Amino acid sequence: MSLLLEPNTLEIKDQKLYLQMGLSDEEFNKITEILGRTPNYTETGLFSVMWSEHCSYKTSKPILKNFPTNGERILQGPGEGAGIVDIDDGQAVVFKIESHNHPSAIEPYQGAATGVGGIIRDIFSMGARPIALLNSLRFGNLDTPKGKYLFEEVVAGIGGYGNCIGIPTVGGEVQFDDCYKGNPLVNAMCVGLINQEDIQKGRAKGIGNTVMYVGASTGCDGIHGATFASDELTDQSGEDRPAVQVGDPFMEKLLIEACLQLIASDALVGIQDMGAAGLTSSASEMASKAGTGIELDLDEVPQREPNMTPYEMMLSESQERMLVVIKKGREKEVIDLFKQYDLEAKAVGVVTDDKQFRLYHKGEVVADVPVDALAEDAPVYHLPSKEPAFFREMQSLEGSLPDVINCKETLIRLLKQPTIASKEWVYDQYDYMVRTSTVVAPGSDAAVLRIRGTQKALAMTTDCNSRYLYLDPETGGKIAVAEAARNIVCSGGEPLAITDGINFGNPEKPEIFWQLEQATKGISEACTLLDTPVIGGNVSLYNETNGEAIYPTPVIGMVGLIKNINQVTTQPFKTDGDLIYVIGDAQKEFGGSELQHLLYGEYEGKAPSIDLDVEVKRQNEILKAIKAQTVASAHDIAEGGFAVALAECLIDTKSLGAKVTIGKETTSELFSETQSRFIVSVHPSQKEAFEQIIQDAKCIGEVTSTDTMEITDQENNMVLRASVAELTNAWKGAIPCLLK
Amino acid sequence: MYKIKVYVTLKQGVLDPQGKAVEKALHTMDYDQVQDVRVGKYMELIMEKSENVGSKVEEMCQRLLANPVIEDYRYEMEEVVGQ
Amino acid sequence: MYKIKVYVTLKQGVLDPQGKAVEKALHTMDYDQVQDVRVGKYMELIMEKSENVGSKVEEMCQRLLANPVIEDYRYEMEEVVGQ
Amino acid sequence: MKFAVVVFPGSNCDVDMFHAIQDELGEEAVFVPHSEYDLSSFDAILLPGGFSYGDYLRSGAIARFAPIMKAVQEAADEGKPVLGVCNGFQILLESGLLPGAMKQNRDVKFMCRNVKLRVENNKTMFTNQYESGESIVIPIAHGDGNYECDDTTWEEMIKNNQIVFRYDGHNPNGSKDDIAGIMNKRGNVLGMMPHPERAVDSLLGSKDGIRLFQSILILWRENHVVTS
Ligand SMILES: Nc1ncnc2c1ncn2[C@@H]1O[C@H](COP(=O)(O)OP(=O)(O)O)[C@@H](O)[C@H]1O
Ligand SMILES: [Mg+2]
Repeated sequence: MSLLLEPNTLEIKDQKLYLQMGLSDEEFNKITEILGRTPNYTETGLFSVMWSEHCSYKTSKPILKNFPTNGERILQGPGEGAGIVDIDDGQAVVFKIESHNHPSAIEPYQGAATGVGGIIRDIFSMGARPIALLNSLRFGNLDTPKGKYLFEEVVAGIGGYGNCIGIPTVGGEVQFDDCYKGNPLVNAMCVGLINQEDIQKGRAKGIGNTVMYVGASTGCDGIHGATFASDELTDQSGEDRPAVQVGDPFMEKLLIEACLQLIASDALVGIQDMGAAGLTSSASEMASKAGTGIELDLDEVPQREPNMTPYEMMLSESQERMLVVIKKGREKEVIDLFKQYDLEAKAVGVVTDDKQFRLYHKGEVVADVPVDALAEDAPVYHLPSKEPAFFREMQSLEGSLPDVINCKETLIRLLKQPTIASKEWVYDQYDYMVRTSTVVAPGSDAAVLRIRGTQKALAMTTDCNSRYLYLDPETGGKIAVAEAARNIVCSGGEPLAITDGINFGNPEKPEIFWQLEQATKGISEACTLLDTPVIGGNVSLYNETNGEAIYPTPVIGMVGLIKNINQVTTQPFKTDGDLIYVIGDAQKEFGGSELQHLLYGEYEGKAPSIDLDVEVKRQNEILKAIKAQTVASAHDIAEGGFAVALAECLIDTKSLGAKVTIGKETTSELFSETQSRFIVSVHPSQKEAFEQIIQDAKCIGEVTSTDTMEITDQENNMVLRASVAELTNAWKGAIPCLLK
Repeated sequence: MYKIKVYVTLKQGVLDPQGKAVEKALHTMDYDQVQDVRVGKYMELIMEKSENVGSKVEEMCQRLLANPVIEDYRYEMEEVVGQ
Repeated sequence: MYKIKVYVTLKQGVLDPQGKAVEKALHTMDYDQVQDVRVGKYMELIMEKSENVGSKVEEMCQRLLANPVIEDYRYEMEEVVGQ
Repeated sequence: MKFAVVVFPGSNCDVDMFHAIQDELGEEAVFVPHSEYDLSSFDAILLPGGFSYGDYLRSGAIARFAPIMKAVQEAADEGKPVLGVCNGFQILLESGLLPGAMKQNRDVKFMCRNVKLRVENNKTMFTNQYESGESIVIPIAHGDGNYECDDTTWEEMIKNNQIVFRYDGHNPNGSKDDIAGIMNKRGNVLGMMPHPERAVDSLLGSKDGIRLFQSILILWRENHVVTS
C-alpha cells in the first residue's frame, strides 16, 4: 500500500469511507466538530479504532459503572492495564481477563496464543511478575470436524504460548453448546505478583520526556483488530486476513524480563503495552491520563515491511510490543538494558504540554488531534433495552421432574457430557507446574499457588454457566460469581475480588442489551454481598454468527487469598472412614441443567434460584471449618448435581469408595442443580468441632475402601451402585473419545 | 499411485518468528551473506490412484494441510509405480 | 542474489509422528485414498552472491538446518535479481 | 558445592533449578548466561528446561551454538557432572555431548503430568542414592521427548549401561526402548526428559527428584575430601 492510494479528506467525507472503518455518520460529524475540519485518512483511522467498542466501551460504559469497585484491599480498580489487590506484607496480586474470540474463530491456534500473549503484557506492564494463567473456553458440541479442529487448535495455542514463555496455565473451564459453534469464546486470564512499592501506571508524565518503543517491529498484521472485534462474524470473516496476528512467545519472554528490569530502574516514568489499537491506544491513553500530549516520529518506528503508511503503523496490532516513557537523557541506559536481551529500544517521540496527539512522517505532520478526544471523548450510547418475550415464557413454565429410569446409566451418561467430563485432555497440554509453585494443579475446584518466602498462597478460578444466563441473565450472573467464590472457598481461600469477561451478542438489539443489563445487575449484587469487588475486565460484544447470538457469557475470574498454606483443601476424599456431609438441600430445579439437556436436548424453564444471603453464610461457615482444620475435603455441587459431584470426589483417590443415603425425591437428590450446595468430608475425630461450626451440614454416609459408590434411599434400597473405575472411565474417556 | 509434494509457506507480511530465529542464528555463526530466511512445511503424501486426485489434494490443503488465513500452499503431483 | 530452497525430511525408516497424525486426521475426514504422509521442513533463504555459496549452504544444512542424526536434506539454488 | 545453572534466552526452568539447589539441596547455585565463556569455577553444570530460542527449528538446535556451550564441553571433558533436563537434554543431544536425537511426541502434543520412572542404573554419579530398579515419580512437561537413535548406538548404550532411566509402565511419548534418560560413556553427562527439580518438595507432590541432586553432592563430597 502506498500513500498515493490513500483517499483524501473529500473522498472520505463524500464517499463515506469512514463507515467501512466502523464509524457512524454522527460519530464522523462529531469528529469533524472536534477538529474544526474534516479528518484526513490517518486521523479517521485513529478515531475509528479508539472509538470502537473494544477500546471505548461506548455502549457498555453505562452498565459497567454500576459494578462495585471499591474495597479495603483494592489498590487499583478498573481503568488501568489490570486491577490490583492487597495481600498483606506489602505484596499485592494483579489480575485481569481478556477475550480473543474473533481472531480465534478464524485462526484458532494463533488467535488463542496471541490472546494469552496480550493478557500477560497487561500484567507485567503494571510492574508485576506474571505467575499464572487461566482460561475460559466455549465451543460448539464436538460433533463436526470444524468443531473439533477449533477446540484442538485453541487448546494447542493456549498451551503453545504459555508453555514456551514459562508461565504455568493452572486452571480454567470449558463449556460446549451449539450457540458457540460459529463463534467460539476464548478468554485468557493472567495473575501476577508484585511488591506494592513497584506498582506502575501507564502515564506519559513530564514534559520533554522521551517516548520509547520496545519489542517486536511493526508489521501490517492485525490492522483494525479492535474494530473487527466489535463487529459480528459472517461467513466472509475469513477474508479479514489482516486481523489475524502471529505470536512470538519467545520474544515476549525476553520482553518480560527486560521490562521488569526496566521497571526496577528510576529511569522509567510510564509503561503500557500495545494491545488493541496498538500504538494509537497506548500513546494516546498514556498522554490523556497524564494530562499531557505526545508527538511521535513515525520514521523512527521499527517496521517489518517496507513503505508502511502512517495509517498502517498506527493501526497495526503486531504483538509483543510495549511503549515506555522515560526520563529525558536516560535513553542510552534503556537501549543498553534491552540490548542485553537482544531487544531493540528506540526513541520515537516526546511528551508535550499541549494535549495534542501529533504524528510526523517523512517530515510532515500527518495527524494532529486532541488526545482527550481520542481517549476520553468517545460518544457514550444509552441503548434501548427490552425484556424478551422468551424470558417471560420461560419464567411462566412450571418446573417438572425429568423422567429418569436408570439412575446409574444416567449418571454415566452425564459424566460423559463434554461440559462435565474431565478436562485432563486439555490441561495435560499445559505446563501447569513450571515455576514450581503450583500446590493444587488443575483438576480440583480452584488452582492454588504458593507464594515463595511466605506462608501465603493464592487460589484462582474462572467460572460461568451460561445456560442459566440464557434462561435468566440476572440469576445466572449471580450464580457465576457465587460459583467462582465456592471454588475459592472449597480450596481454603478467602475470595478477594473478580475480573469479568463480558461476552455477549449484538447490543444494538434491545433484547441483547437487556441481557447485558440484567446479567451485570446480578453480578454486581453478588459481588457486593460476597465482598468481591470488580477490579477490571473486558467486554466482547457482537458475538454472533449470521445473526444468531451466543448465550450471554460473563466469565468470572476470581482470586482468593490463603493466609496459611496448611489450609489448602482439595476435592477428592482422603481417608477411608471419613464422614461425608452435604450442605444444602436439593430442590426440584432442572432449568438449564445438564440432565435437562441430556434428556430433552434443550434448556428451558427457570434457572435454579439463588439466595445470596444463604450463599454468603454457607461460604463463611465452610471457610471457618476449613481454617479450624476440621475439613478433609470440600467440593461444590455444580453441573450434573450431587451424583456427579460425589463421583468427582472419588476419582483419583487411592481406591476409595463412598456409601451414602439420600432423601426421598431421588431424581432431584441426584441430579438437580440447586445452588449453594457442597460435599464435605470430615475425619471422625473432627465430627463435633465441624458440626459445631456448620450446624445445617447433614451427615449422609462415609468414605469406604471398597472402590465403589453406593447410594441408598431412606428405606435402604439401592438407588445407584457403580464402581469407581467405570465412573472414572466414563469421565476421563469422554473427551478423547469425542475427538477420535 | 500418486506422490504429492505439498509446500506450505507463511503469507507475505505474516510474522515468521521461526525464520527470524534461524536467520539470527546463522548470523551469529558468521553466515553474513544470509539476508532472509522463511520457514515453512514440506509434506509428501502417497495416494491411491483415483479420478479426482487433483481436487482432493486441493481440498485437503484448504481444510487441513494449510490454514489459508495465514498460509499459502502449492503442490506437485507425480504418478509413481506402486510398491 | 540467490534464493535457496532447502528441504529437510526425516530419514527413511525413522518413524514420523507428525506425518502419522496428519494421516490419521485425513482419514477421519474421509480421505481414505491417502496411504502415507511424511512431514518435513521447507526453508527459503535469500543469500548475497558470493563465490562459494554452494559449500556454505551445504555447511549450514549440516550444522544447523538439519540434524543429520535423523534427518536428510537437499537444496536447490537459483539466481534471482535483487530488489 | 557450586552449581552453575546455565540460562539461554528462552530457558524457563532456570529458576526452578536454582531453587531446587539453593533451597532444597542447600548448596550454592549461580545463574550463568549463555554469553559467558567460562565455567571453570563450578563443580557441576546444570542445563535447565524451557524453550531456548523459542525451540524454533528444532529444540536445542540454536542453543548449541551459544558461547557457553564450549565451556560446557570443557566441563564435560574434565569429568565434571553435567546434567541436562528436558530442553537441557535436547541441547546435549544437538551438541553431540550425548548420542541420538529428539522427535516430537508420538501424539504430537505437549504433555505435562507425573510419570513413573525406573532407575535402570544406580551406579552413576547422578543416581547412587536410588535403588537399582526402583520406581520413582517425576513430572514431565515436553512436546519433543520422543528419543530416537540408530540400533548401533542403542546396542552400544545398553552394553555400557548408559540408559539411566526408563519410563515405567506407560511410555508417554513413544521414545525408543522407553528411554527417559541417558548418559555418556564416561558417565558424567546425563540428559533426561523428566524434571527432577520439580520433585524436590512434598508440598508439590513428589520428593523423588531430590535424591538425584543428593547423589551428585554426596559423590562430590567423597572425592573432594579425598583430594583436598
Ligand atoms: N480450559 C482449561 N484449562 C485449564 N484447566 C481447566 C480447563 N477447563 C477445566 N479445567 C480444570 O478442570 C477442573 C474442573 O473444571 P470445572 O468442571 O470447570 O470445575 P468447576 O465446576 O469446579 O469450576 C478445574 O480444576 C479446572 O481448572
Ligand atoms: Mg467446583
